[in-house]
Parts: sequence; structure tokens; C-alpha cells
Amino acid sequence: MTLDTVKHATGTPETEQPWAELGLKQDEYARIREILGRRPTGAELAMYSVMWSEHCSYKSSKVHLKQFGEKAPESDALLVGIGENAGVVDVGQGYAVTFKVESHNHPSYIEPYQGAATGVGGIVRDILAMGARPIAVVDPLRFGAADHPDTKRVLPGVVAGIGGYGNCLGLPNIGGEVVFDPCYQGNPLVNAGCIGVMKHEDIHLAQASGLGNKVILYGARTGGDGIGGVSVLASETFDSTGPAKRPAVQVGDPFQEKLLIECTLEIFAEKLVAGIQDLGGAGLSCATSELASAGSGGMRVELDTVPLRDATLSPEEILMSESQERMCAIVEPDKVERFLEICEKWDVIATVIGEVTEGERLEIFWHGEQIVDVPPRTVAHEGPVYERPYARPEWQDALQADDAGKLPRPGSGPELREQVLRLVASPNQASKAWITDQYDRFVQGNTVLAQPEDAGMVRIDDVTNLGVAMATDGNGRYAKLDPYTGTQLALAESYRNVAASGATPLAISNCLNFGSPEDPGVMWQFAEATRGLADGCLALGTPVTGGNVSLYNQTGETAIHPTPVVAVLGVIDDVNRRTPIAFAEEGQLLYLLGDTAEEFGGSAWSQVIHDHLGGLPPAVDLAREKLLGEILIAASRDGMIDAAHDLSDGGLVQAVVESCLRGRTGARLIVPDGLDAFTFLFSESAGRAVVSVPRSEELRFNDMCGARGLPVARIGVVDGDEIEVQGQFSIPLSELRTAHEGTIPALLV
Amino acid sequence: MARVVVDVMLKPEILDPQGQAVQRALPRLGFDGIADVRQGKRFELEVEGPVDDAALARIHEMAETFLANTVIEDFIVKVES
Amino acid sequence: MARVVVDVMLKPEILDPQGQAVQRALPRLGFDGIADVRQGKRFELEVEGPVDDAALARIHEMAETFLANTVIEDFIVKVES
Amino acid sequence: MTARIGVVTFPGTLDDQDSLRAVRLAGAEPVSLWHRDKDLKQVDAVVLAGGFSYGDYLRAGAISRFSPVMETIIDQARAGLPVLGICNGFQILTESHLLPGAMLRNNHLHFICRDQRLRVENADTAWTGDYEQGQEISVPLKNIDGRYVADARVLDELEAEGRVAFRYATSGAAADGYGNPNGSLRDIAGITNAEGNVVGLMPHPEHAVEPLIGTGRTDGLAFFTSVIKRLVTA
Ligand SMILES: Nc1ncnc2c1ncn2[C@@H]1O[C@H](COP(=O)(O)OP(=O)(O)O)[C@@H](O)[C@H]1O
Ligand SMILES: [Mg+2]
Repeated sequence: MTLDTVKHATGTPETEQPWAELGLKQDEYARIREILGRRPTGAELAMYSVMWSEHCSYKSSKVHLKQFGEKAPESDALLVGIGENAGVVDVGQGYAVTFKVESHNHPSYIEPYQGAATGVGGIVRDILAMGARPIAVVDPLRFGAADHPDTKRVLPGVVAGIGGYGNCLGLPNIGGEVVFDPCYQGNPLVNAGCIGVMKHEDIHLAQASGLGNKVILYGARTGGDGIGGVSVLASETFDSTGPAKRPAVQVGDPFQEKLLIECTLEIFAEKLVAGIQDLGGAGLSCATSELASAGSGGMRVELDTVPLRDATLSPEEILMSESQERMCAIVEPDKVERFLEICEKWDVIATVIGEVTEGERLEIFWHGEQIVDVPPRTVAHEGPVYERPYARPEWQDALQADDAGKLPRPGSGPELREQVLRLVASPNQASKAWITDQYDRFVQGNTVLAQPEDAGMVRIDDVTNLGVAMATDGNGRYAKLDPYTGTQLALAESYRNVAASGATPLAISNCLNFGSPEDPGVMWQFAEATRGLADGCLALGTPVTGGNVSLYNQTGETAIHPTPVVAVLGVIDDVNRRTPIAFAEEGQLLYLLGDTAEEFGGSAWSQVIHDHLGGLPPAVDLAREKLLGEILIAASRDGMIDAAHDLSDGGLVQAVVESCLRGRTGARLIVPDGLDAFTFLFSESAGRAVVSVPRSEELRFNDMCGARGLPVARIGVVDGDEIEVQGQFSIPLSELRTAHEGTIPALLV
Repeated sequence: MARVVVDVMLKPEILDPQGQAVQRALPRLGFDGIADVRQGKRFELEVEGPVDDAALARIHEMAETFLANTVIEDFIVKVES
Repeated sequence: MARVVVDVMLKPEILDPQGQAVQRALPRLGFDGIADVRQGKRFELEVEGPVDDAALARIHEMAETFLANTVIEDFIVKVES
Repeated sequence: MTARIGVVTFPGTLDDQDSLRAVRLAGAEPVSLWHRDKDLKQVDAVVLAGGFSYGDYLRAGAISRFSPVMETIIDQARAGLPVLGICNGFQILTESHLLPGAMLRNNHLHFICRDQRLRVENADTAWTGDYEQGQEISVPLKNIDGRYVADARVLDELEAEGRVAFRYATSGAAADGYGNPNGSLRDIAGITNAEGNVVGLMPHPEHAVEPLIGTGRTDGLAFFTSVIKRLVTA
């Protein structure tokens, strides 16, 4: 095969090109020809096709994501906003924190272990590329029905992959979610998040500037993995017609990544880089075009100098390869030697593959012949943008009219008791220890809170005890009933979780998992979700720092429930003030904060007892959420509470059971005036938490809530070794523990 | 009882971090002249009954659907004598 | 270049939970008649130069000191044709 | 005199910073050691920290055992230098044959991270002097290759010579951290050499040195205070 050089392409304008197989639309291909003033070379076509894929270009979502910037609340905390690898927030004392969540849904269905493992690897490199030391990971997960045979294949593989990679990197796993629902049967959601910490002056950006600066590729050798994995749709067709069978799945090497982290941090410490970018989706195509696009000047790359694992790779394949554990740095010429020395110290392969040039072009050569000559912005930042049509689905009204309030309710104490046991044993409400015990939560010696606490919390300075907290939440059932409210509920819950741990919420990231954007109904869900999130963030004062969109999550024609996952980051001046969920002190008083209404739409109760999804999700009152957060934080700071647990799916009874099991104590509960026992126990009204108050603090705590206008009700006392709801039923802790902790192991072992 | 062996190896184009780590260590231990190392799995199956074509076909299917993930791995089935 | 294979298996008296897990799963997947499964490692070494007795002796030593831990594992060295 | 305690970093070591912190909190001077250096910088004792050195590829500890720093450590350990191997460090010690036996994949095949109850079986080693014989302690456990095996003769010998340093405590409920977490033979969690200067165990005392962090217990601190006392009185 002759090399398709720029010269060759200019001379052969009529050559047929596989743009459709690469996932490009006819008008997109035409636009590439227009930009270049000729047909693209094979290498150029490869670059444009991966970079203009939905995954890399956000072509369907961009118009909606704009709101996050337009409606952004005023915030002094934001140091780097949307658009970089990850946003950065100021957490005080000279420290900055960066965090982000990404999806690796499709690869994890094909090869659960490696798909999930490389998902962790990718997000960690994003955080590292900002100049930060990665300090913790989280993993929001969604699987098909818990008792479906394929879940037995996918879940253990995904969990082992996340653990295998994260544990080997030495990153404590401090949070996440595990949700089962038949809608994720053929399309599990594997989202992975990472937090990193640095000093303000260490923030690094992905840009190539400085004429003559060298482009250094370092880390693993490049192989044929994941070519086109950026867009599974494109890769499938490409594989069947392309020059060679190349796998769409990448294999991760966490050991190599650990070396990459230590090596990169040492390079940062010696201030050796002018710009840096991780290699993730779209590999070198993405890294070179994004670096060149964001910087001043152009870039010239000698592609044949890239160290290969497989000598038969074509230049197109090298550009598209998604081989893991690679980074690309821009380095001033007089710092190259020291850079390479540090790489050698860590056994990391590093190669100068090009340099920053005059002009505005990205030029790539293969054995001296030019195969790419493009304006990098057109590849990286000026891809197609679609205003996809959207419309409220026809079924939405009927779904909302199918009110969960009409479902038969338990009428007696024994019936309530039986339903409580079924609820806490149901897969979504059951203990996830079987899963989280496969993750190292102690490594790095800074973990203050981890699963099953409301938020994960890590200390970032062991002299001042400054810490950060993070929670991730999302409820696809709520979002299906009403995507606008459902997304705000995800935000509210995550915010509440962070506040309940004693930390002050600062900023958010998100991972928006939806079906096909070509379905107007799905697009409407997406539009509503982004509008809800942007409005919610404005109301709460927490800016969106970045995020990720995953579309085409569906099996055949059936889309998953819209599943926006929201991650809230908080800061706490002194981790000694953190609030755990455990009710541990007998005699302490239990208070319910917030208002409880008859809200059962999308609830765990409606799912577990009636297998029902309909009606409206709980109402959101973000001003109330904010007030609740302030009370929780103040109470923690002033030592008025010893434990706090936010109320969400499963309602009050679920929260009390978790706090009692965690603290190994029982509780006696009294149904407050104005509520029936069923609503008291199972309602999922938002804006609520339950706290454990030492008797000595009761007056002060009540006064504070009264003065601030937050409704509170004393609902019981920490006592004994059973949970008793006065006049209704009681259940021994041991019975609750068996129910709560037995389910997941029984399903999966 | 007959023994059937299933060897499962990562496909040649797939990264094999374990094999690489072994290979890189060899020179340090004084072993030269090994150009490449790949590490895979070996399953030894003790089969009840005769290992006829039908039995081998079943084991082949088992290897394909369970012992190997053919997205990233190749396998071969061998009867040991 | 010649290929030498080193198969490393746990000694028979050592519990092999990986093999057991595979064996336990087989009936669930509809595969019967497998009385026992053991899972081990297979190393494929690409050897530069001739695979003569001296080379094999070196590989044997490599297997004994490095590829296998003879406290728990047995190994065999085979030349592939 | 302040004791100098070295902590080795191999490629893939994870708990080196935590071990250095534990050494400091116990009152000794922490010293970082690098796998490529034969020089031990005149430390009085060495900790081989946990992690996944060389990715645990081949076998946990198998590749690290051949590093330059280990040449010196093996020599000096035979001459009496106190050496503590935690988790991956324990695996390196068995691969180096400084301690007998070997470590295999957990019997349930999963990585396990939990708070683990241990019984101190030998309070006379360089690293356990500050414990009481038979004392129960609780420290985090986190590994996937933690199943200790050795043949019956070796096991009998270890028991006869009192060289089982720690056992997994099995008398209580799993929810409280009791039980053999990985199928280790005779519930062995850690062992010592005949001289008592080399100790290896799978659980992580360096993660149990601060009241707020991890499990909130400080049961692991005595490993480090024990060796400091031993060094000062020696
Ligand atoms: N849902 C979202 N909300 C806000 N920002 C987003 C969202 N999705 C993507 N972004 C931002 O768009 C940019 C490009 O995203 P992405 O391609 O995932 O980054 P990367 O190239 O590092 O993988 C990032 O700054 C990211 O934070
Ligand atoms: Mg990135």
C-alpha cells in the first residue's frame, strides 16, 4: 500500500474514502474537505473521525452544556473552570483540588475487568495532567437486575477491575454507588471519579507554547489496542473492513501507571514542563491536536519515532491507538535532559517525538513524508455542533399520572415490620460491603471517612488537618419520572451527603449517562437534565467544574433510564470535626431535620414492594437544602451532634438501620405528631437528615434550628440492641444485620 | 481419567504487562537472550468418560465461552497422553 | 527464533481455589463430566540463538529460581516446534 | 540517640509514605531507601512496606527480591538487622527465603480490605516487644495474595519454635473483624525468623497509628515503638 501523504492526497482528489465506516456523516466529511481544501489523507481522516466522534466532540451535548458556564454561580473557589482536563477549586491554605468523573460504560460490558480497570486509569491520568497528585477514587456503578445471570458476569469483573487497578495504584476508594435495575441489563454504567491535590502554583494546563519546545511522549509503548474504541459504533465497522483486526478493548497496566504518576510528580516538582496532556480517548490524535490547538504556534511530530509494541502498526493506527498509560509533555529544550533522566529513574520510556513550530499548523511526518497538515483547532475544538431535535416523550404524561400514592400500604405493625426487612435486604438498599471490601480504602494513610459513610473524606495536610470530602449520587428512577427534578435531586442528595459529613460543598462535577441523542425523547431528557443541573447549581452556589457525557447507552431501541450522576466536592478545615453516620452513644437523642410529606414516586418502597415506577419524584427545595447543609456543618463544627445521616432512597427507616448497624446500637423511635408510621418510615421527601444529639447539646441544637427556621422533630433515642418503632414493631439488630448484609454475597458468590 | 489441557494466551496484539515485567527482569538476573516473554494461563481438566470428538467439542465450547475471553485471548485445547 | 514453553502448576497438595472456582462454575454453565480443574501459568519464551542443551539448562535454572517458586510450584520446560 | 529506620521504595510500593509517617509518630527518624541502591544509609532497622511492587506480576514479591537493595538487606538481616515486612514486604521476605513458606491467592479469590483482629503469639521479637503475649489487636488487612502456606514439617517447626508471631483471631463474629480472612494455614498472619529480628505479616500496622485515620485505632504503633526500644537498649 502506498503511503497516503498530503502530496498524494492533493493529487488524487477522487479516491474513495471510508468516512462512513469511520462514523462520519456525509456533511462532516464534506466539511473536512472544505477545511483542508482537498481530500484528507488517511491519517487526517483517522484524526478527524475520532475527534469528531460524539465521545470526543460532544457534538450533541455541547449546546446544552453551555448553560453550566452561562448560569454559573459566583464562586471565589473556582481556579480553573470547564474546558480543561478537569476543573480546579481553591480549598484554602494554598491548596487546590481537582476532581472529575468519567464513564467507561461500553468497554465494561464487552470486557468487564479491563473495561473498568482502564476507566480508572483514564480518569487518574486526567487528574495527574492538571499537575495534581491523585489522592482518592470513587466509582458510581449501575448494573442490570441483581439476579440476572449476566450480572454475575459483569459485576464481579467490573469490581475486580476497579479494585485491581485502583488498589495497585495506591489510591484509596472512598465512595461510589451500586444500583441494580433491569434497564441497565445490556448496558451497565461504569463511572469512575478521581480527586487530586496540589498547591496553587503547581496547576498545569494542556497547551503547547514556546517555539522550539519539545514534544515528549512518555509511558507505555503504543500498541494496536482500542483503535476506534473512542466510538464503539465506528470501531465495529472499521474492524470488519479495516486493514487488520485490531481489538476495541484495551488492557491496562496499573503498575506502569503508578510509575507514570510518581515520575510525572517528580517532573512537576522540578518545574520541567510547559504544558502537559494525558492520552485517553483518541490517543495521540487527541493529545497532539488539543495541545497544539490550545497553545500558541503550531506543532511538528515525527510519528515514526513513537515507540511501538507492534511494529506492523500503520500511521493511522498509531494516531488512533488508545494504548493506556501514556502522557505527552511540552518541554523547553534545556530541560529535556533532566526530564529524560527522571523517566529513566522510574523505568519509564520517554521519547522526543516533535516540537512546537512557528505558524498555526499541526504537521505529522512518517519517515520524512508529510501525512498530516491541519489547523489543529478544527480537529480539537471546532468539531461539528448539533442542535438535535428534542421532544417530551408521549409516554411521560401517563408515567407521571400513574401515582405511587395509590399503591396499597402496609396496614399493621407486623406488616410494616415485614416490609422494613424486605426493604433493607433488597439489592439496592442492601449493604455493599462485599463490593467495597475489594477496594483498598486505607492506603496513603489519610482516609477519614469511606464507605458506607455519607461522603468519602481524606485529609490533605497532616499538620493542619485540612481535608476534602466527596459524594456521588444519581437516581435514574427519579430522572425517568422527571429529568429536570430528578437531576436536581441527584445534586441535592450529593450536596446533602457532603454537608452531613461536616464538609462545606464547594463545586461539582458530573457524568451524564443517557441513551441515543438521535432519539428526540432521550434528547429531551438530556435537555431537561442539564437545565435542572445548571439551575440547581446556581441556586446552591456550587459551580460545575467539568464533567463527562456518555450517550448511546441503550440496548436496541430501549434507552437506559436517564442517569445523571453528580459529584459534589466539599472542604473541611479540620477533619477532627467530621461527622460519621454511626449512632454509637446510648442515650443520645435522635432528631429528624426537615419536612416529611407523602412522597413515594420512584421510591425504593414502590420498587421493592410493588415493582412500580410512576408518579412524580419528591419535590426539590434547594433553599431548604442549603439551610439544612448550613445547620449540619455548624452543628458539626460546634460539637452539637455526634452522628448524622442524610435521608434518601429508602427513607428514614433505611437511614436509621444503617446508622444503628454501623454503630452497633439500637434505637427507639416515636412517630412524630402529624405523620402516620408508614409515611414516617418510607417517604423519600428531600431536604432531610437524621442526627444524633448528646443530651447536653439538646437545648443549643434546638435553639439553633429554631432560630434558623429549620423544622426539627425529636423522633427517639439511641438505645438497646433492637430498632423499635413505638406501638408498631421491633426488630433485633442481629436480624437486621443478616437481612442487610446477606443479600449481595448470596447473589454473587 | 484423561487429561485435557486448555492453554489461554493473550492475543499477540494485546498488551501483556506480566510477560513484559518478567522479560525486563531477566537481564538483571543474569539471563540474556530471551527476546520476548508472554504469560498466559494453563488449565488442566480431568475428564470423566472418553475424550471423543463430542467431548472435545464441548471442551472447546467451554474454553470459548468461559475459560477464555475471546475479545482479548486465544486458546488451544490439547489432549495429554 | 525458537519458542520454549515453561508450564508452572501448583504442587498437587496445595489448594488451588482458582481451579476449584472454575470447576464449580462448570455445571451451572451446562458443562458436566469434568472431575477436576487445576489452573496454572504458561510462559512462552522467544529465545534468540540455538536452543541447545546449554540454553535449555539456563532456562531450567531460570524457571527454578525465578519463574516458579518451588516451595509451592512445579514446572516443566518444553521446546515448541 | 534517635533510631534511624529505613523504608524501602520499590517500583510499585504504595505504603512507603505511611510507613515513614508511622516511624516518625513512634519517635524514630524515618529514612527513605531506594531499590536500586545497595547502600542502606546506616539505618538501624528496615521496613519493607506494602504495595504492589512490580505490579505483583509473576508472583507477589518475586521480582523485587532480586533488586540491589535486597542483596544488602538479605546479608544484614542474617547478621541481625531488624527487618519488618508488611504485606508485600512479607511476600518479598518469603521470596527471599529470609522467612519460610509462601503466599498464595486468597482462598475466596478476592482482594479483601477490612479491619482484622489478630492475636500476638510471640511478644519477644524485635518488632513485638511492646505487646503482651496473647494480646488481641485490630489492624487493617488489605491484600489479594495473603494466604500463607508451607508444608506440614515447616509449620510444625514454626509452632514448636514459637515462630508464629501473629494469628488471625477467630473467636468472634466476622462483622467484628474475626476469622481467617484468606485460608492461611493454621490461621497464620505473621511469622518471625529464629533470631526474632526478621518479622513478616500480611496486615498493616502502619495504617493503625492515628486515632482519626482509617479504622480509628492505634494498635499498630507498638510495632515501631518495640523496635525503637530494642535498638536503644541494644
Ligand atoms: N457534563 C459536563 N459538564 C460540564 N463539563 C463537561 C461535561 N462533559 C464534558 N465536560 C467538559 O468538557 C471538556 C472535555 O471533556 P472530555 O473530553 O471528557 O475531557 P478529556 O479530553 O480530558 O477526556 C472537559 O473540560 C470536561 O470537563
Ligand atoms: Mg483529558
